[in-house]
Amino acid sequence: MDQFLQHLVNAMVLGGAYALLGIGLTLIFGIMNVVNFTHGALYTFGAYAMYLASTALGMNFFLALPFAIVAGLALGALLELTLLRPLRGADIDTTMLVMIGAGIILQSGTLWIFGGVAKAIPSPFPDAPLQFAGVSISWLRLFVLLAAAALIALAYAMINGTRLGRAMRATFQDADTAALMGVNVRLIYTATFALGSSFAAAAGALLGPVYVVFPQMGDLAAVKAFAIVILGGLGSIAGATIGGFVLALAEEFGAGYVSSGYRDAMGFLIIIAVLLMKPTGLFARAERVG
Amino acid sequence: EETVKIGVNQPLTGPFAASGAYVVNGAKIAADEINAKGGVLGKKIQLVIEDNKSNPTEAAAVAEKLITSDKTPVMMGAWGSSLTLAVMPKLEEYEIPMLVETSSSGKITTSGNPFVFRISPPSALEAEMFAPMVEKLGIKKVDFLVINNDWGRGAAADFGKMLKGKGVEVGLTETMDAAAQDMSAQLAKIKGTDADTIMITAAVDQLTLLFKQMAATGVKKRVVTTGGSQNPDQIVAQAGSAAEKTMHLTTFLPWSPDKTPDPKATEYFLAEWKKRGYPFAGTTESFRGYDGVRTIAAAIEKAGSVEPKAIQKAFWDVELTGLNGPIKFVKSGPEGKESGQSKPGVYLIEISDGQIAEVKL
Amino acid sequence: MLEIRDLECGYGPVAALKGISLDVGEGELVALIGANGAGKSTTLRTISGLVKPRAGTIRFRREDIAGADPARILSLGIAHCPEGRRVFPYMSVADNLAMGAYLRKDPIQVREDYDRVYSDFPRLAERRHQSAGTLSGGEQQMLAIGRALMSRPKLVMFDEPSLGLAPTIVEQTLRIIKAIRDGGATVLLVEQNAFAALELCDHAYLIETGRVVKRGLGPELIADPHVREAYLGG
Amino acid sequence: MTRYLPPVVLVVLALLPLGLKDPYLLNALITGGIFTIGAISLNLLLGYTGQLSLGHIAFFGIGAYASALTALGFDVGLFGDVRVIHEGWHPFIGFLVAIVVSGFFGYVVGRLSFRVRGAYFVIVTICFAEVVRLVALNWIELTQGPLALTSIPQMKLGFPGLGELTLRTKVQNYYLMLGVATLAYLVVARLVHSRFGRAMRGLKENEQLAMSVGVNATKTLTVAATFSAAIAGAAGSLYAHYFRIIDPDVFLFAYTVTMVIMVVSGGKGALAGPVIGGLIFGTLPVALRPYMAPEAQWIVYGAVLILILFLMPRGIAPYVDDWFAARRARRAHGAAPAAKPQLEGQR
Amino acid sequence: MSDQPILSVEHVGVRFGGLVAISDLHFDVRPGEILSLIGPNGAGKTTAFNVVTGFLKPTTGEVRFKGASLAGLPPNRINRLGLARTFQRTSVFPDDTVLDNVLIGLHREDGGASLLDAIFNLPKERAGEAARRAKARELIEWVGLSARAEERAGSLSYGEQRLVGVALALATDPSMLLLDEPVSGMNASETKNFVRLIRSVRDKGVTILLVEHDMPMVMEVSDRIVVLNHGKLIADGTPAEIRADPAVIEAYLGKSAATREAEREAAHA
Ligand SMILES: Nc1ncnc2c1ncn2[C@@H]1O[C@H](COP(=O)(O)OP(=O)(O)OP(=O)(O)O)[C@@H](O)[C@H]1O
Ligand SMILES: Nc1ncnc2c1ncn2[C@@H]1O[C@H](COP(=O)(O)OP(=O)(O)OP(=O)(O)O)[C@@H](O)[C@H]1O
Ligand SMILES: [Mg+2]
Ligand SMILES: [Mg+2]
Repeated sequence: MDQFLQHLVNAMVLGGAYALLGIGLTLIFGIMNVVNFTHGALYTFGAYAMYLASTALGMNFFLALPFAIVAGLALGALLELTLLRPLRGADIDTTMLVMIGAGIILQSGTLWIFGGVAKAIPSPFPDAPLQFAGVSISWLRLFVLLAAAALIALAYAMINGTRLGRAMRATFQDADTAALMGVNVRLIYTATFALGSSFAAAAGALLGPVYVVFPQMGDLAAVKAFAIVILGGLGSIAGATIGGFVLALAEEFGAGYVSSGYRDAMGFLIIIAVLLMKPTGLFARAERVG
Repeated sequence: EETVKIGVNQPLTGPFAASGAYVVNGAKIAADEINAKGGVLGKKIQLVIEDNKSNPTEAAAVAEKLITSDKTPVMMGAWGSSLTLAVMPKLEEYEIPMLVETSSSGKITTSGNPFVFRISPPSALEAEMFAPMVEKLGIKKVDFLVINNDWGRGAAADFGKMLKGKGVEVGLTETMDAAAQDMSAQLAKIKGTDADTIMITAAVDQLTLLFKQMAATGVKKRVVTTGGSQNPDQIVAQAGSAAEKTMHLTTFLPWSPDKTPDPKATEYFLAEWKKRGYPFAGTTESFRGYDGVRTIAAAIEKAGSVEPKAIQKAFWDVELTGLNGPIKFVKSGPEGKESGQSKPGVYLIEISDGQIAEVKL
Repeated sequence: MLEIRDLECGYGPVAALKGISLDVGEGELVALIGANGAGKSTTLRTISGLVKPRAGTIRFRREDIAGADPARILSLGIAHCPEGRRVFPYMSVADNLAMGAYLRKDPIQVREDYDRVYSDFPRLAERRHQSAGTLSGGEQQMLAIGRALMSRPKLVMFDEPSLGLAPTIVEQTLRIIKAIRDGGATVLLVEQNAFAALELCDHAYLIETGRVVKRGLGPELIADPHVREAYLGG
Repeated sequence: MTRYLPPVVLVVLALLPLGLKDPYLLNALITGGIFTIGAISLNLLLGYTGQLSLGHIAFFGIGAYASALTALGFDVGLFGDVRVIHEGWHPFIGFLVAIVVSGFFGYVVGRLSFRVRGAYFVIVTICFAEVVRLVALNWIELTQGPLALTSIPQMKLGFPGLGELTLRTKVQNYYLMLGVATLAYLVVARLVHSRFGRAMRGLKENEQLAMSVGVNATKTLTVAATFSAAIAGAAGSLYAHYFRIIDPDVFLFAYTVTMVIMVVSGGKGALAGPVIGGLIFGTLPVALRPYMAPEAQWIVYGAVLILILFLMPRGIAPYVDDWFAARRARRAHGAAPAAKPQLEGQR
Repeated sequence: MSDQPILSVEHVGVRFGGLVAISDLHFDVRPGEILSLIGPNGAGKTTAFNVVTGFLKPTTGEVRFKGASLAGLPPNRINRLGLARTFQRTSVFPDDTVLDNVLIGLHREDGGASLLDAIFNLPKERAGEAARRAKARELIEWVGLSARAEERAGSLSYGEQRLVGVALALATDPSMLLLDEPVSGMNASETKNFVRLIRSVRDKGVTILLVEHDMPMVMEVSDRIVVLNHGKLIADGTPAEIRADPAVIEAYLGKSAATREAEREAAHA
């Protein structure tokens, strides 16, 4: 029973982080329709920004976090302006490949600058975990869960409740018509990509201190982010959130009660199963024929 | 000016980039040291360093390039077992010997490739060296947590066999993906067993994460890590108090140079390492590159020529004291096609109050 | 109000407009008629900035707007209800209407306009939370018309508004268009239902293969034998 | 003109080993060629049905394992006391088995996953590849897991008794690769130019409309997936017998990315696309190696990729086509200035 | 004309969540007739088409074609039975030329060639291909798009794309054709041509079910009309009966339209 609860708590913490990762991607992949292969690199970037801010720049942990998020926003905007804007209207596979190229460059650049050795980000929380009912959870992870929850709520409110969010959705459903409504379509493109990037960076900045920071840390994160977005249904913030938790639960309990060698396979099998039963993810958009 | 070329096939990009770079840096120190003393056979050593991108296909391609384009008569490589195994058919094809500095898969020296000479211990050897310590530590029951590749799986199998032979109970064998960052599920499972010791095989980054996550999930058991890629200093720096009282089987003791088999060489190496501005933490990885090149140089010297055939033969006669003990190859694998395996020293160290010290039993 | 001279544009190597000139006076209702592929939609798209002109001028209240950004053109007061009911499929009816009022900063009047659209098209009121993409063809068309009106334009361009609408709703739509003109706004109308358009308009242009071939008052064109033959079905 | 290009390229490639004695370059060409075959197979799915398989390496890897295990033999326990024991067979049979087994998996994946399209299909394929990799990693009795399958025999051609040829040299392996690549190219070419290819294009552009005119979506996509997987399996078999060692790393995601890069940069949906992309991105790493640090090589690799797509967003092959078309048009105009004016309207 | 209906819609109901799009819809189409299905926007006409052609599963009821139930058949199978449709929303294969569009429609005309014939490009396949091309040209000529055959379908104007849609549906050689607002976006003259086209299709023995809001056209071309309102059948009869039906005038035609309609009819006569 203790063990079961411990698995559950672990899954909740992990799920929060996964959700955050998924939300950033659902903006870019789900709403903008860009298969963003830099998502992992942006996650890594957020972690390194956090590392730099809290070591080289000597910032306080709670100051370094927004710094890293803003840095992710800036890098996202830069990527959109230089790489995606000139290719607007190009095929989805073309932009995907450009993002693959950018991802390769970012990762190799990180390796070149920082070397391959993993870095640790100091955390201000006590090492000793919080214990209750035979279950332990570290303070840092608790903080990550809360911060992730706050960011998720923010994203949800922004996309579903504001004029900007509405303009975003409109633009990626029909850019020409959105322009006819007076939307500054170029700005929306840049803003959406930057926002999605900042969420990836936020995930990296939050998880950097939990884990360690190294150039390839984004690879697995990116694959999982894609899986989460798909599981929840494209473009849905709520879907990405739930998808994140579902994946975390599947992995945690798969590893705990089936076999740790197949830990990742559990997550993937769940995804295959869900998609076979509900081919448009958990939160499908309404469609019609004719 | 004519040089003696040594091919170095290491992962400089991709997931293993950090380790590969350390090995290369160690190799460079050795080459410079030898060259400063006049080189081998009166010629300077030239390292031809190539990146295998942590990818087996590339590792084979790199070997091909080193052998055919650069005409290196002998090589060192290729860090991971997958990478080394991928290179091995090339060695047979072109009849070029290779010194294996890091890989631990048993297959490397048992598959009948007479061009392979290994200075790193396969896990069976490591287990054998650890055997006498088992009782002294009072180990009764062990769970394994290993990386899911040949290295981790091999370690779990070989150590498990040794422990069972000594009457120690073996509990769970949990695995984790090489890229995994979150091992909380495995730890929650291990936390619930009655084993007194966890034996872990993983590289330093994952160990750091594991120790932090063990502290967070409240796992409090004896920890012994194996595999020689632990890099205890990095662990101390990054895992902090979470790494307290963890024990590590290592093949090199840079923390107490005076206790190494060749203190003078160790000190020289450490000083040079520091002079070049590399982090101290890298020494437990890089010393293998250093020893590897010194071993190759010794073989060339013995061979008296830079003919691959002669060098291959000469490897069998090499005898030198490496930073972690005597390097001397014994035969391993099917008769007539034996590979060479050297038996390095294995030490148990413990992290205590942020300090690293050898465990005296 | 709107003055277009020698407008040329195209898609890639294809020339769609080969020199269009037309005038729309303040408060007028002007119709464009022509065969499939003549370039009517392209003319509207060029005015609203979706297609960049290759040559020629477009003046709106003396200001040159040729090649300007769609958002800027809208902010000057030109709304465009595009052909083929381009609604935002994954947004609700209400959100689609809200997009029509995107640039407006007068929430109280916007609310009034919502109510007006809903009373013009009661079907939309029933379906305000339905995803626009699942509406029937005609319902989508109503939504597109309503959305164009949400910006309170000075000049509104309709591209085949009666497309796919039931006869009663067509009439309703034509009434609305007339009411807009009567309310002081200007209308530029593209209609395949040429008879209705010509009856309704102040004057009309006939476009064939990218050129204006005729201009005249509605009844004049209805009487024109060529027009009767080619567009009114003889 | 473009009609004569493929045979010309083939002749050049066939003559290449005569002038090229450097085994390292030959090795690079063989490996690049093997992955190009994979890319040709991927193009069938991505370029013609519009379905991106980001798990394509699974079929390649399955082919490699199937072929290697057929040639090496194995002994595995299934459930209970049931054991399957297989003695090693002729490697060429392995090659055929690889095609069949991979094709079968392609069929199954196609049947199951074409319920989902677009992005959802992408993820299902990624997941499939991951699951297969984990099986290869953990089913140690069959695959030896991470310990790798070693000593895979070299490919042999011919019939027992009638004289056999073991492909030992690079040149021999090169011609084998070239032969299989040519076959793969031809099969794909015929398939996409037939009415099946039309059905595929229809599905890619407008699925509902295609179904309404009688296109059987599941069947068409499954046929495409089966052929695509079978060709990828053939490539995997070549890989196994050329490298003579495989481990679960053959399922590296990076290899799929390499194939996607070859297809899209060369021009998806163009037959020559993956070949052009394969030639560029198969040889680029080799060309860069001598000149710069490893990290810089990757950066240049990424930059070249971006540059190609900035200049030619549809990939290289369509631009080459356009160029020839434009030249033909210009010539036609030059010869007969009054020739069809509506030609101008063509893109 | 035999009495056996070619298509019968039997008590079909469709719901989307809480919304009833069609309830208990019931009508027959006789072979060789032109039947129009009319009704206000959102009455459920397109939904009915979707049910008949297999794109939607009805919540209740079933559809029979030539006596056989269509329940559970996917759209492509239904098409093969000889039932073709066009879409209300413009629908073409935008990146292919007009000719290739029609060729896609003809993809089932195999001329006896199999997948293997195709892969090895055997004579059967080549003969089949030549036949397909000839037929495609014929169809394009028929709908009047010959001049644009080599153009990308996506670059055609709205009205032209609708004609491509018709050619595509005809390419599958149907015995019954369902047209969803085929003349929307065409002017009166173009509509007239189209009526001629429909008639010639019918004269080849193809039964036609038409949805259209262009009343003059519907009245002119239909043999019979059924009227749908709020998902229910409210009238069924000849054009003259429907035009005079007060329920239909109330729900659909509108009073003024009806009178204008009558006037114009008188003027034409
Ligand atoms: N996106 C496009 N790409 C290429 N050519 C186009 C495009 N859109 C329109 N055209 C071409 O421009 C010409 C004019 O088209 P336009 O849509 O303006 O016609 P229209 O008069 O509105 O016709 P309709 O009554 O059928 O809507 C046509 O020849 C059409 O083929
Ligand atoms: N997928 C769906 N989800 C929800 N509601 C739907 C869906 N499809 C259709 N509807 C609703 O069902 C009703 C019938 O739609 P349908 O498209 O059949 O109308 P129609 O008679 O073709 O109208 P029109 O003449 O405007 O094309 C409409 O009110 C529509 O909003
Ligand atoms: Mg138009
Ligand atoms: Mg409809």
